[in-house]
Parts: sequence; C-alpha cells; structure tokens
Amino acid sequence: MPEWILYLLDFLPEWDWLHVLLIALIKVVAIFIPLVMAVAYLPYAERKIIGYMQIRIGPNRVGPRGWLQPIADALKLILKEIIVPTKSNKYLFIMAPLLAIGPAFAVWSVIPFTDTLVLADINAGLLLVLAMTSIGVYGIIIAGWASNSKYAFLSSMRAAAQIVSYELAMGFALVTVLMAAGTLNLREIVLAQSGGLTDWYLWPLFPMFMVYFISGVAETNRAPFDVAEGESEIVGGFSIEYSGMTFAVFFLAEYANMILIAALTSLMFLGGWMSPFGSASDVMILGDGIHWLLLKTSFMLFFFLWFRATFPRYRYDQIMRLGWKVFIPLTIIWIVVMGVAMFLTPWGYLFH
Amino acid sequence: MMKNAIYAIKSLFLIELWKGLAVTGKHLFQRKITVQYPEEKTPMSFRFRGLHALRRYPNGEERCIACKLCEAVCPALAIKIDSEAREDGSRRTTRYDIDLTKCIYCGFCEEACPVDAIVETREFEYFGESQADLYYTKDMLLAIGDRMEESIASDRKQDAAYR
Amino acid sequence: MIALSDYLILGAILFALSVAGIFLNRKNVIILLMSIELMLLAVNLNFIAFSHYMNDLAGQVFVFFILTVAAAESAIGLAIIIVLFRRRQTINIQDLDSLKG
Amino acid sequence: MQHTAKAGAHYGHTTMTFEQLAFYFLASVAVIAAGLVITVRNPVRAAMFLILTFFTVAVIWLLLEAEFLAIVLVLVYVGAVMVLFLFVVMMLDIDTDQLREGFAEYLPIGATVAVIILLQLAIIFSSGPFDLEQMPAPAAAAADYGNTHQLGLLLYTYYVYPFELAAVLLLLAMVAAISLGLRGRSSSKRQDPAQQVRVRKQDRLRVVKMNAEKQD
Repeated sequence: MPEWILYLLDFLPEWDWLHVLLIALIKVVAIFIPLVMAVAYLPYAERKIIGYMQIRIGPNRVGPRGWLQPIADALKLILKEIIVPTKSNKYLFIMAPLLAIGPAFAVWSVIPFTDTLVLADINAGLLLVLAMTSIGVYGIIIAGWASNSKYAFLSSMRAAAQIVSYELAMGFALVTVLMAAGTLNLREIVLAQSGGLTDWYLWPLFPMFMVYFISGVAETNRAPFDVAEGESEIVGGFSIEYSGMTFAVFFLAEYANMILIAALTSLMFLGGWMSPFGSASDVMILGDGIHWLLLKTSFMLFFFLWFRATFPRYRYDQIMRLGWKVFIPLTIIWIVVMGVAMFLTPWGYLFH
Repeated sequence: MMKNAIYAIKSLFLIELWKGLAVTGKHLFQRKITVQYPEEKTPMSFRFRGLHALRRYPNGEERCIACKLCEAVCPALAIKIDSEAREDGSRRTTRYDIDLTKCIYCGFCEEACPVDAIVETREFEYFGESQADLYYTKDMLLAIGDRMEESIASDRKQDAAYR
Repeated sequence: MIALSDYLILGAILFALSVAGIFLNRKNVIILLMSIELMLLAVNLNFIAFSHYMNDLAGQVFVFFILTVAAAESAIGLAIIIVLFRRRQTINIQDLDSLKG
Repeated sequence: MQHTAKAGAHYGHTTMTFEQLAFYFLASVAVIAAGLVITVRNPVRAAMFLILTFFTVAVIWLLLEAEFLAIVLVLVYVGAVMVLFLFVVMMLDIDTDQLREGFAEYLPIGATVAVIILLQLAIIFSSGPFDLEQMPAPAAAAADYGNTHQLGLLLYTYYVYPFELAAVLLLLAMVAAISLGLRGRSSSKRQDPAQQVRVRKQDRLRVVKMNAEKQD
C-alpha cells in the first residue's frame, strides 16, 4: 500500500471501521479494474482467434485492427433498452445477472498473483474457491425461472444440473492437488510446486489436470458443453429474455468465470507465478513473477477458445454421462490410488 | 478384442480430439481469405440477379409490350402491371411496379419476357429506409435501365451463347 | 468486542422466527422444510459461538454432524415431496389425509 | 512507518470496531431475511431469502473463526441443498394461494409463541453468565492457525466413528433419495450413450449389390 494513500486516509474521521473498509475497497478496485479490462478484451480475443481458425480475420473495423471493438460493443449494450418481460418476476429478473457476476468476481479475493500479492491469504482458500463457484449457479437458475419463458427455464435447468454435476468432479480433482500439497492455502499450493517445469503438479497429476480443465469448461457452460445456450435448440438459453446491460452482465460473468478457471488451472497444476526454468534463472524476465501467471492463464484461455472453434456440441445426456460415469469414478479411483501410493508404497515421493 | 483395445486406448488419450484440435490449430496460421468487402469485391458472374431494370430499344422506345407474362410467372406476386393502348395504337404499360420486399430474385420474369424488357442487373448495393422505398415504379425501373444499359447489354451478349 | 450473549440472542431470534414460520405456513411442506433448516442453523450458530468463547472445538464437530444430518434430511424430504406431488398433485398438508383413523 | 503508527494510535478510542459493525450489520440482515423467509408469498423468493440468511450467518461464523464450517455451510447449503430446494419449488406446479390459507388466522398464536420463546431465551442469555466479564472474548488466533487443520485432527481421531457413521448416513440418504426419485419412471425414453457411441457402420448399414435390369 503506497504511503500517500495512508496519508489521505488520515484526513478521514477517526473511525476504525471506515479505515479498514476503505483500505479493503482500494485493494478490491486494484484487482477489479484490470480484471474487467481483461474480461472486456477476452471476447475480442475470442472473435479474433476463432476467426483465424476459420480462415477469417475477425473484427477489424473499429480502431486499428479492431482494437476498439470491445468499447464499441460495451457502448452499444449500455445504450440499449433493458426489456423486462411483462409476466416475469421483476425483482428476481433484475437480480439474476448480479447473482451471476458477484461470485465470479468474489473468488478473485483469494487468488494469489505472486508470493506477496494476494488480497486475502486465508488458510481455506481452496474451499472458498469451491464454495464461491458453486454459488454462481443461482444467477442462471433465477434468470431462467424469472424470465417466465420455456426456453429460458429449460436452459437454466440444464445449466444448473450440469454445473452441480461437474462441480463434484472438479472438487475431487482439486482434492488430489491438496493431497499432494498438504495445504488448502492457494499460495502454499503454488509454493509447493517451486523448482521448475518438472516440479509442477501437471506431471504427477496429469489425468486430474485433464479432468479439472474439462470440468472447468463444462462448469462455465462453454463449447462443447454449451447446451445451456444451445442457439440451435433452445434459442439462446437462460439469457434469451435479457437485453442491454443485463445481458452484458451475464456475458461478463461467463468470461470472468473462464478467466477464473484458467487462472486456477495455472495455480493448481502449472505452478502459478513460478518460472518454468526454476529459481536458478535470475534474469529479470525469466525469474518468478506475475508475468508467468498471466502467460499461463492466457495459454489455458487459448484452449477454451480453441475448443470452441473445434468441437461440435455434446448432447445433453452424453454430458451428464461424462460427468457422472467417467470423471467422478476416475477421480475417486485416482484419489484412492494416490493415497495408497503416498502412504503405503515407496513411490510416494512422486506426488510430493 | 484387438479392436476394442485400440478403441479404448484411442478414447483414453483423446486421440480423435487432438486430431480435431490439430486441424483448427493448423488453420490458425493459414493465409486468411477474407475479402475486405467495401474496398475489395469478389468477381461476379454475368448471370448475377440483382436489382431489376426495364430496357429500351436503341431508338428510345420502351421494349415492354405489356404481355404480362412476367406478372403471371412471378412466384412471389411481386409484379403489378396495368396497360392501355397508346395514341399511336401500340400496346404499352401504364403501370409497371415491382415490390422488392416481395421479390425473391429468381429471374423467372427475365426468362419469361419475349422482348428482353425486364432484366435483372448486377447491382445489389441498394437500400431503403422504409418499405415504401423498396417499391419500384415504372419510371424508376426505366431510369435504372437507362443508367445501366451498357452493362446489361454486354451481359446479355455474353449469355446469348448459352440460351 | 462482541459478547457471547449477542451471538446467542441472534440465534434465539432466528430460532423464534423459524418457530413462527412453522405456525404460519402450516400447509406448505416446502416452507416447513425451510423453517426446519433455519431452526438447525440457529442451533448451529449457538454451538459455534460457544465453541469459540470456550475454546473447545467439540462444538464445531457437532455442527459438522448436524450439517450432515440436515443435508440428508432435506434431500430425502424433497424426494418424498416429489413422489407425493407426482401421486397427489398437491403438497398441501391438509389434503394428505388418506390415512386418517 | 511513523505514519502508520499514528494511524494505529487512533484506533484505541474509537466508538465501534469494524468487527462490531460487521456483526450488527450481518445480524440485522440475517434477521430481516429470516423474517421474509416465513412471510413472503412466493416460495422461490422464500428460498432466495433463506440463501441470504445462510450466507450472512456463514460470514458471522467467519467472525467466530470457524472458517471451515462457514465455507462448508456455503458450499453444502447454499451451493447444493438450496439448489435442490429451488429445483423442487420450480418444477412443482404449486398453487400458492391455496397454501397461504390460514396465514392470518395463525398469525397471532404464531407470533405469541415466537415472542414468548424469544423473551425467555433473551432473559437467560442477557442475565450475566454470557456477557463479556464472565465470558471474555478469546484472543484473536495466530495467523498460521488453521481451523480446518485442527478440526481435521479432531474429526479423524476422537470422532472417527461418528464421522464414519455420518458418511454412512449420507450414503443412505443418497440411495434413498435416488430410489424414491426413480420410482415409477419406466415411461422415460432412456438411451445408453455407450452403446450409441460403439455403433459401427456395418451394424446398421447394408449395401446391396444389384445388377442393372432392363425395363421390358
């Protein structure tokens, strides 16, 4: 915290709580603004990358190479009218986007960006992440129900069942990480992976890495698991009745969740801010630092977009089968095997 | 047995999925084929069916003889024709309207016309701010014909060999 | 500093509200289930407050078990409600009188 | 550095600490939300207010340094059980008006009973043994104190049998709920994706070779 901010705080009334609140607020804003910028530019990146994969060039009209496209989109969405359907449940209809975006941003409070740069370094950070992501489902359920539309309702039912199912696989995959690291604290999980490329949990837990990331794609309702949007079958899903700002907020929530899953994957399995060259390399850019986390997160985000450009949509019952009958048994068996290996066999060092 | 084993291995390592990703990944680096539309345009066939036009003979006489074949053949019922005898006794239209919001650009009117009066030009960049703007009357169609006679004639000439 | 009595009174208010809820929504099984959840929450709050002020984790262990039981209870309760609704097309308690003796 | 020391000195004579403010704010939100749970007309809104109650109480538990249980409350209740409630409320076509009959009729007695319970409890709780002198607030835990760790140590040693019993209970509940839900659903057009995926061309398609025949 810079000195001058503390100095400014000194002019305020001498209420303890006000200082605590203001300092927390400043920190929150410092995380929130770059995050919102990233969320705004992710759709642009998506359109560009998917365009390139389809041998197109994507948006290139607004600003040089289309760089101002997100701003134009945001302006358009802000200026549009918010239409509330006549027979909808008005309060819940307006509240649903907030319920969707709140948890998506709240989780960032425990994400460590570097060893020291973390808003709330709490011991049960991993649990908090799981708890917060599980709340995100309410926005979708309430949106579908409050819209008073068949398509929206069907979609919200689909989305809710899908999110709840894949949360289990995700949680179990993370249990293997915490078994290996021996802590629930996200910062310490990353520190346990220090050393270099070969010390990341990616290698000993490779199947769990795959399960976690694929579950993450399903959890965020992204292609090829985007049956909740399903333009061709349920005409746009739970956000069908939303327009203008309310739709934009859903949109932001989806992309914030994507970034979150990518960041968590890099923290859990790819060594977070750790340099792949190990601590031996002390050259400025090659050493540990926040840029590695950003790089890894972008890399995982690229996979999200790549999947969307490649795979056709799954059928709903196949999605549920994959979650319940493949991923959850796989993770449970892996946990048992790993536990036995760690404590009863001499190969336990593989997982530490 | 062997087949099942191969199948199991394939699905375990997500072989097919990686193949799919490889295809899209390869395309990421390919040369893009997007045409920058208003500045660049794709080549266009001389048979392109765009905005309609009514043609005249070189001496200035309008070709249409009000036979109403186009009106009859139009599947979208977009053409409306009224006719009357002119002072010199020849049969000519008093009204020839095309509702472009109904037209499906099938080209049947062109095919049906015995005197090559109604034709479809290559022009497709036109617009209207209201539906009424897309209701083209005889004068407007004749004006288009006058304006584009050159390209219309050359297109017909190119096409003549295949008629 | 917040006194233990503050937490206990908050628990008492929540408990009293859930008792009132059972009186007021006598016919709606779902709201009844929600009231019971609320009641358990009030009890859990007391357990945790005591555990904190007496420096004894046993209270939290108890809360853990209460949460388990409550989750099981609501899962089975909701399953029963669904079966009931499928059969009788209602969840009004007063209509469920086919076993009157 | 001097500066922060000065700021710290101010904290001594403030009227209200952040903790107190947070507690009273959260407590009032929890009470209002709980009141709305039992009075709103729409069951979906009741469920949403119950979620709000759970959430605020979870944050109050954080004040009590029970972080594991607070997060579990959010994870299990808000994240799973209340989703189940919402599912049931939304799927069932409930006639709310009929279910609200007798609300006004039972309001006096319900309120009376609630107030009596509340008064009794409040008199006991505020009578002395639970105030700050008799029961001082324990010192804030050290930064490296892991509530989850401590609770885990206790659960897997002293309470290991009850813990296993609870696990069995949950399994039982799961089996019971699934078997209740699956009863009498033979009409559903269930498909087996594994079989569908395994279908090969030669199972379904037969190419027939025929000689061309001359027509008359």
